[in-house]
Amino acid sequence: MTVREAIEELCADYAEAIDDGQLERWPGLFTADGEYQIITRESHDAGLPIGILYCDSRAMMEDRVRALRTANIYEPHAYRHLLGRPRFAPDGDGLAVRSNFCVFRIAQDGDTVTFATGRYMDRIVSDGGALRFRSRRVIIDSRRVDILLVLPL
Amino acid sequence: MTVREAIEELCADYAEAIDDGQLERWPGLFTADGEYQIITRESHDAGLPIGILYCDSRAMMEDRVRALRTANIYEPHAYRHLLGRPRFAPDGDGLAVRSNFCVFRIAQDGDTVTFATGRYMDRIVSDGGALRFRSRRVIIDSRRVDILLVLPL
Amino acid sequence: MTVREAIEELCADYAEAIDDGQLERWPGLFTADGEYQIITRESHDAGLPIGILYCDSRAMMEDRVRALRTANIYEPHAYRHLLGRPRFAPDGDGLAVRSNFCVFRIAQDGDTVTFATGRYMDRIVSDGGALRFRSRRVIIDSRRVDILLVLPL
Amino acid sequence: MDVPVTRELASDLVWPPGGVTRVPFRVFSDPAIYAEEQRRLFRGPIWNFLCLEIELPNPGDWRLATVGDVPVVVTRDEHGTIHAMVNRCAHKGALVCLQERGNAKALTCVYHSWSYDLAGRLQSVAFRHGIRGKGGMPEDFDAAQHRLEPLRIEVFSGVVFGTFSDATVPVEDYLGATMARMIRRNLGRPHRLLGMHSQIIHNNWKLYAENVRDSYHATLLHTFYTTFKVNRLDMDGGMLLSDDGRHSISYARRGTLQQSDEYQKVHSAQYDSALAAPQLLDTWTEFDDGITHCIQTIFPTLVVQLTLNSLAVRFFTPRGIDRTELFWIYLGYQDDTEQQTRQRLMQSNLTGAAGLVSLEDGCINEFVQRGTRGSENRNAFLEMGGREVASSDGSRATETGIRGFWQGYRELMGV
Amino acid sequence: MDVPVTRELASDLVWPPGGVTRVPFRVFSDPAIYAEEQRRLFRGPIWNFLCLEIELPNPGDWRLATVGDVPVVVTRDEHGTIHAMVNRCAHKGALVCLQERGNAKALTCVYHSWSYDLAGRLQSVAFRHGIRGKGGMPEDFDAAQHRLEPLRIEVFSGVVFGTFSDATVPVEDYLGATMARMIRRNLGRPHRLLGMHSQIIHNNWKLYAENVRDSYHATLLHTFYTTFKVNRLDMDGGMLLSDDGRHSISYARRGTLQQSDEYQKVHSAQYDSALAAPQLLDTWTEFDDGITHCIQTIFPTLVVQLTLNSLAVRFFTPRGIDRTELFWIYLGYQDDTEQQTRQRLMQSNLTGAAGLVSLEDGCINEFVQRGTRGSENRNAFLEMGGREVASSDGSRATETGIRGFWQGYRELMGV
Amino acid sequence: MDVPVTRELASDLVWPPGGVTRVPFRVFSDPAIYAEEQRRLFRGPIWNFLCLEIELPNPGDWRLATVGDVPVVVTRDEHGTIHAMVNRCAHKGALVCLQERGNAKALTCVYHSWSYDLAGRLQSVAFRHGIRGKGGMPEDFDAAQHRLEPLRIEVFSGVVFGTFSDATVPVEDYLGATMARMIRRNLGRPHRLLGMHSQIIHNNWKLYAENVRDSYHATLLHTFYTTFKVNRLDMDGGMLLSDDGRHSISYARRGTLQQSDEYQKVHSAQYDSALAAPQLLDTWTEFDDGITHCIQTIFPTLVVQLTLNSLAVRFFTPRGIDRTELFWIYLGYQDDTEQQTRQRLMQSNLTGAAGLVSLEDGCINEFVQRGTRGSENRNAFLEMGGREVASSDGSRATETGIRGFWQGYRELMGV
Ligand code: FES
Ligand code: FES
Ligand code: FES
Ligand SMILES: [Fe+3]
Ligand SMILES: [Fe+3]
Ligand SMILES: [Fe+3]
Repeated sequence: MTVREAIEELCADYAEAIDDGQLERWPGLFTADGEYQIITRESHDAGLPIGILYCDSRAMMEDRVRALRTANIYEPHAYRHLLGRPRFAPDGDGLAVRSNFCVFRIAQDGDTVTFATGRYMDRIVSDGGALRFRSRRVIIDSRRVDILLVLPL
Repeated sequence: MTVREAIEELCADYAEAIDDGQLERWPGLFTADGEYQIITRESHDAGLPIGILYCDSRAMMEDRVRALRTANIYEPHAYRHLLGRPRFAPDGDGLAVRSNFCVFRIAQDGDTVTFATGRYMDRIVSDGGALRFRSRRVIIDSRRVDILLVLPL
Repeated sequence: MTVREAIEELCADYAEAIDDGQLERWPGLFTADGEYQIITRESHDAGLPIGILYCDSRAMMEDRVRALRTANIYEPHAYRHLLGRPRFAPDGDGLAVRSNFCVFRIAQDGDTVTFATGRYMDRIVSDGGALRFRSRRVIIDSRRVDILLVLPL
Repeated sequence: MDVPVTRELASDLVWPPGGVTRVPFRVFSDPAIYAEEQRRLFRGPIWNFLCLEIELPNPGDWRLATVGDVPVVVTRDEHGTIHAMVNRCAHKGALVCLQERGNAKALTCVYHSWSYDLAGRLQSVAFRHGIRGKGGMPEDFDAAQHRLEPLRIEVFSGVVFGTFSDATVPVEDYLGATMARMIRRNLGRPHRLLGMHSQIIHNNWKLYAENVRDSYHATLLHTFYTTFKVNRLDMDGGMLLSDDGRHSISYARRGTLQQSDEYQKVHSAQYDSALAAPQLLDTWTEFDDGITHCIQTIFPTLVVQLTLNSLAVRFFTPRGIDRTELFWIYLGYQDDTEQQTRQRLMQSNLTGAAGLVSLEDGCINEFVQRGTRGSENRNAFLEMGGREVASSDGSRATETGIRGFWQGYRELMGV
Repeated sequence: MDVPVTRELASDLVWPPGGVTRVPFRVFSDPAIYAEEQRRLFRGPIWNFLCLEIELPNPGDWRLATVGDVPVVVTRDEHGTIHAMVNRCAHKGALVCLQERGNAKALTCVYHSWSYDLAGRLQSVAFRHGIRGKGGMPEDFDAAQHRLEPLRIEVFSGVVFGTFSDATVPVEDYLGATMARMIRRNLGRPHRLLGMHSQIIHNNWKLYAENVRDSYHATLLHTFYTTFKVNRLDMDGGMLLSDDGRHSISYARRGTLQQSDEYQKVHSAQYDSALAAPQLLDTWTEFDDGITHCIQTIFPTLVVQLTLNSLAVRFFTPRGIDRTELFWIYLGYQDDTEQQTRQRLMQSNLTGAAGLVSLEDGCINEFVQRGTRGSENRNAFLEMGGREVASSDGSRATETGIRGFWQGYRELMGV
Repeated sequence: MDVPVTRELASDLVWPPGGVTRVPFRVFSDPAIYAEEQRRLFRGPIWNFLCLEIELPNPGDWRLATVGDVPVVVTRDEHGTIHAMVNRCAHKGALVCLQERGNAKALTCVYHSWSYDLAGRLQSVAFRHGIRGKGGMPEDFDAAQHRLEPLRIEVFSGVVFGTFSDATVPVEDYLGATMARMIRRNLGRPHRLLGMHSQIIHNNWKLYAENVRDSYHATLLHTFYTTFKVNRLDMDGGMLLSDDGRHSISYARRGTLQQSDEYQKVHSAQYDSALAAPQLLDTWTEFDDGITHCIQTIFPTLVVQLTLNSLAVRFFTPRGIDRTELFWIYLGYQDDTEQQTRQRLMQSNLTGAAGLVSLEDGCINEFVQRGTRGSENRNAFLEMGGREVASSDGSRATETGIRGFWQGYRELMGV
């Protein structure tokens, strides 16, 4: 499998885990010290530190999943990801990868909306034989979120 | 051409045939005993047998095309497919393939809606030198259809 | 890099230049005598010469960019492209390439709409070592444009 | 979309001369009339379809439903009794049940944890006595005064009906003998769910209510019927109406086709193609009355059909003045063989959102919605089959079923 | 979106002092006024643009159109005569023609196969006599009483106009001599279709009606004009109005530019860049009157333009109170050379949804729609060029064309 | 969406018996009431949040804002003075400023280049004297009569407030001593912007106004609070109201938890899990009053919060009758250490659109909007904590804050 294929597999697997509701698989796609942030393009461009969601470790992502399974209250819904072609370049011990995305949100009554569009800015490293995200920065194009954000993008 | 490329070609050709309105080409992308079903994710997950549309053979797909050309009445419209990356694994004498999709519907007045999102669950086999669908199961994320469904997804 | 990869890189780079607002990079992706036209599917199918926007050279594209930077007035907005898989065949001294696209438009208040769907019909040639568009014909599925069209699709 | 209840403009609606043979197009687009329907019709003395009993097999099962604009939840309590109530918390009005289906010992509102039993009676109020004596409800708070607004329900042949009105007569009287008999014929035996989906159609709900009572259009619009001789008006068949005209049965006997000349004029009969895959129409006789096609409407928004071997319940509900959601619920009988289930699957291709003989109904009512725009003060003309509201045995070239619907509508709306 | 016809609230609209120099912003956002316009204005004594005659070259050709909210179909019958009628079946109101364009011997409604000739006269009713004597229409059914609601039409210089009112004067009188002359100049010769597309603009239709009559904004908002000297107010030019003020012509002579100081104050004249691809503006002289830029408006929703060599017809129609669809129809003359067609293609870059000197109009009217939100009881101020409604030869620094529009609007709406 | 100003139907709103302990659901869905609010409330004697002073650091800076439906622009002029005015050109009503933020010497409308100084005074009118003496404004045109409609503004602790009414008392009096003190505590020190985003919630704006004053729901709906003991009603805390009841402070002292039995009944306290990444809740004491959780509401649409170390301003504004935009503005103090900024970043996970203890508010108000559909003539029941409008020291098991909101609302709306 070429590097490109390995990257595309990781990105597709990430989307599949979320779209299928296998959220427990999500933190495992990051390194233990993996970072995850969702931020608006406006704040990203302004260099502001606070976005919409921030995890500084896989453990924090696991807390997120546990919270949304047990504590948080919201109407059932699912995502469907469509991903653009990743573009990548070597970066230190890993790869700097960028790709476009669109996430549709499907409500239980079937209502489907374009929930988020934007780009992923990733650092991907080889971690115990597999590629994993050391950091995934989700830069959404819109300044606003419809209703709420509880499932990772 | 690698297996991946052959699969992606087949999936792209399938979308192109429908988006260009060359529906007569559609049944030919299946084996003679090919199966085609459109079903909601809700019914699929519940294991219910009846979805929205079911064809148990290429002949039945040909009847569908003939019906929509000659018998059925609806306002002219077209689709535009965007496809996700297929993921596949060997499965018996063929391949089990899965991919995400989004279908936009464009009405004659230009009104464009996200008509369907979901995933294809396919069985693809080599049939007379070419890859063909032995079965394509279209699992749409929404429980509902806007207006009607007459062109295949 | 295979021909397919080179084509996909060019198409991805084209989208990235526009989505990132680096419009000055856009004309450079065409040959000096490059053609660019945006036209509705309805007019394209009817073989009408006039579409929505036409440039017969890189210079004309540069005028467009200068006009939208200095002369034209509109509310700030951005695009996000999602591209389908290019399909290509040799064509004279170059390649005839076709791909589907969807462009989302994000307004400054965050409002996100499916601005355009359709297909690119390209002639791509090798020009000074790099692949460039000798012509890109943007055939949009809808007969209508929401608000206005100022950024290239 | 919001429908203000404050506009009493419906009162200025004057029905045109001609009674039920005329319908002012305005009734399909005036928000004031829509709001009035919510109060007078859907909350009035009628039975609304809520769900099927088989959707609530176990104690504690609940399911969401809708009556006009009103969100409803249907439950089966620990004793097996079915209840229905407005899905609106007695405290501040939040939806109490959030999922389409569920099972619970009690219904607890997520906002402030007020909890109700499966009959909708308020059981507990969080912090009712405050915390360590501070805060909480006033001394005179009476839990009995606060419950989920109940609907009266009745289960008939496995169909759960609900009403807001005390004046509504029992379901069997509401249906009348003829209608009750046909429902028993089709749904009286133990049935099971084979599939379901819905459609959003872009028209006022009453246009679909007309459409399903319109035996005149069936073989003209749905040309697949005609072409493949699934159902034609020159088969022996007819339209049966309940005494009050509100409900109807359109039926046909496929065995009795005698081609009539009238069809030579009809576009949809101009060609005759054979199916490459005839298995679509493989059928077996389920009932000895020879009826192979039967579509029954129950006022206002329920349809029960057995077309060939395709057994289904349809329910439609307003989603705004020019939007309607149409639900298709496919059924079989519990003693069906695998082969029979497969044939129901094959024939499900005939109906539903992609149905070879039903997909046109997804757009035809929108065509009326759009065709009448800007003509709100013009009227529809409904004299096919005469001007009466009465059963039309032997012929379905009639609009008697539609006239019957408007007769009922006008009685309830007082127009 | 539905516009109920039942709200007579427009009657409470009181025009502010100042007559046509003031416009209450409320007229752009009040649904009651919108509904009133449908009746009094679009169905009133005016000529509505329907389509171009070249769109109906052959007998049997038909094309959809819209008059306010009303769907219309325009046909050419077997004798070559053009007809227009509401695209609303006389039976139950369905759209009769479904495709934008078509060709047929008769118009048949898909719902119940009622069939009309190309003039809209009812020809046949399916199952009129029932089947084998059962069902069908009452004996006294009179087909002559049922037809597609007709519009009166007139073709002028290849433009098909339609009206609902018997009181509308002939098109030539409606236009007046000046307007008629200019239409003949631009469209009188055989022309052909070079392209078309439309734009959805998010504003009330009247804001665009103002915009196209606003010779004041052209060189200030569309700075490309100024920068590249395509058109400036210091060229010899003016605004011509019809006697009733409803129609207008804004014209300029490019050959006559004498730069005036006023422009030094105008942002849009602050820089002056040259085109890297000057072929955009290669022109040839088509008429010997020296007019190189001419935009003509015909009340209420038609525009005919010849800017340099870009010949086009614009038509806009309401799609709800705050949505308008704007159609661009690009034309050439049948005797154009290939080179001339190519120059029209190049100059088409100036106008349309992506037009270098028109794209701003896609958003500017929305800016007014949004800017006036919450200020419905404030007024626009229209005193540029005085307070009169009269031609302004020699200067386009005037709002006389806009005042003329409102003069006509108020006459028709009775406000 | 357009809200006609012509419907005086709000006048038919009769408040139910029970005063502020009852709220007719209709106020959340009646367009006539929405329109009335624009006039009586948002343009009435109240202080509306416009922006933060730190968003306008330099002379010439401007920023868009919104007061109800009215678009507003806030500027800092060359002397450093802040101004606010309606973003509606005095000419024809176009938006004058198009970008969210900008810097300029003057505000120039793009439509016809009318230009205003940073205080909104009209400075120049393009072609006022026409061109070479032709066209232009009438002689008696008086620029002083035309300006951008101003709002009175006041800056308090770095918050820019604006009002349309001359009757509005000074901000400090509007707030009252208690509210003013808490704002000074949290925003009185130099602060800086750390981040911002917004949420579209699908409910009437007043449901969120209730929600943020609802100390009763916090620990029941937001179970993360309870589970991880961030904030519970059995901590020492209370609800402070301003004398007029319109503003409120809900506060708690985390250090003082004594678990009370009441929680054993509450679902949200049924389990107790530990965080795998406890750094989320690492805090330091910022103030010596021991208050670790404080949410302050300023009538009608402002919230200031300091939860643990998460400092933020929330502002919500109507976007139609059943849509509201909620803005989250995250702040720190200018003298924060890097470590402190990082902890604010970590704790920002608690609030906002994805907040572990706030995301439920994104949907709960929509649940009320939908739950009350078709029940517009029913009422909410607000007797938790009694029937009075008064501070509730020591307990937050009360709806006194919500009653206070409705008291203010009724005064302003005259219902
Ligand atoms: S709204 Fe249900 S408990 Fe408060
Ligand atoms: S509606 Fe046209 S034929 Fe019945
Ligand atoms: S609307 Fe602002 S200058 Fe004319
Ligand atoms: Fe039908
Ligand atoms: Fe213009
Ligand atoms: Fe909350």
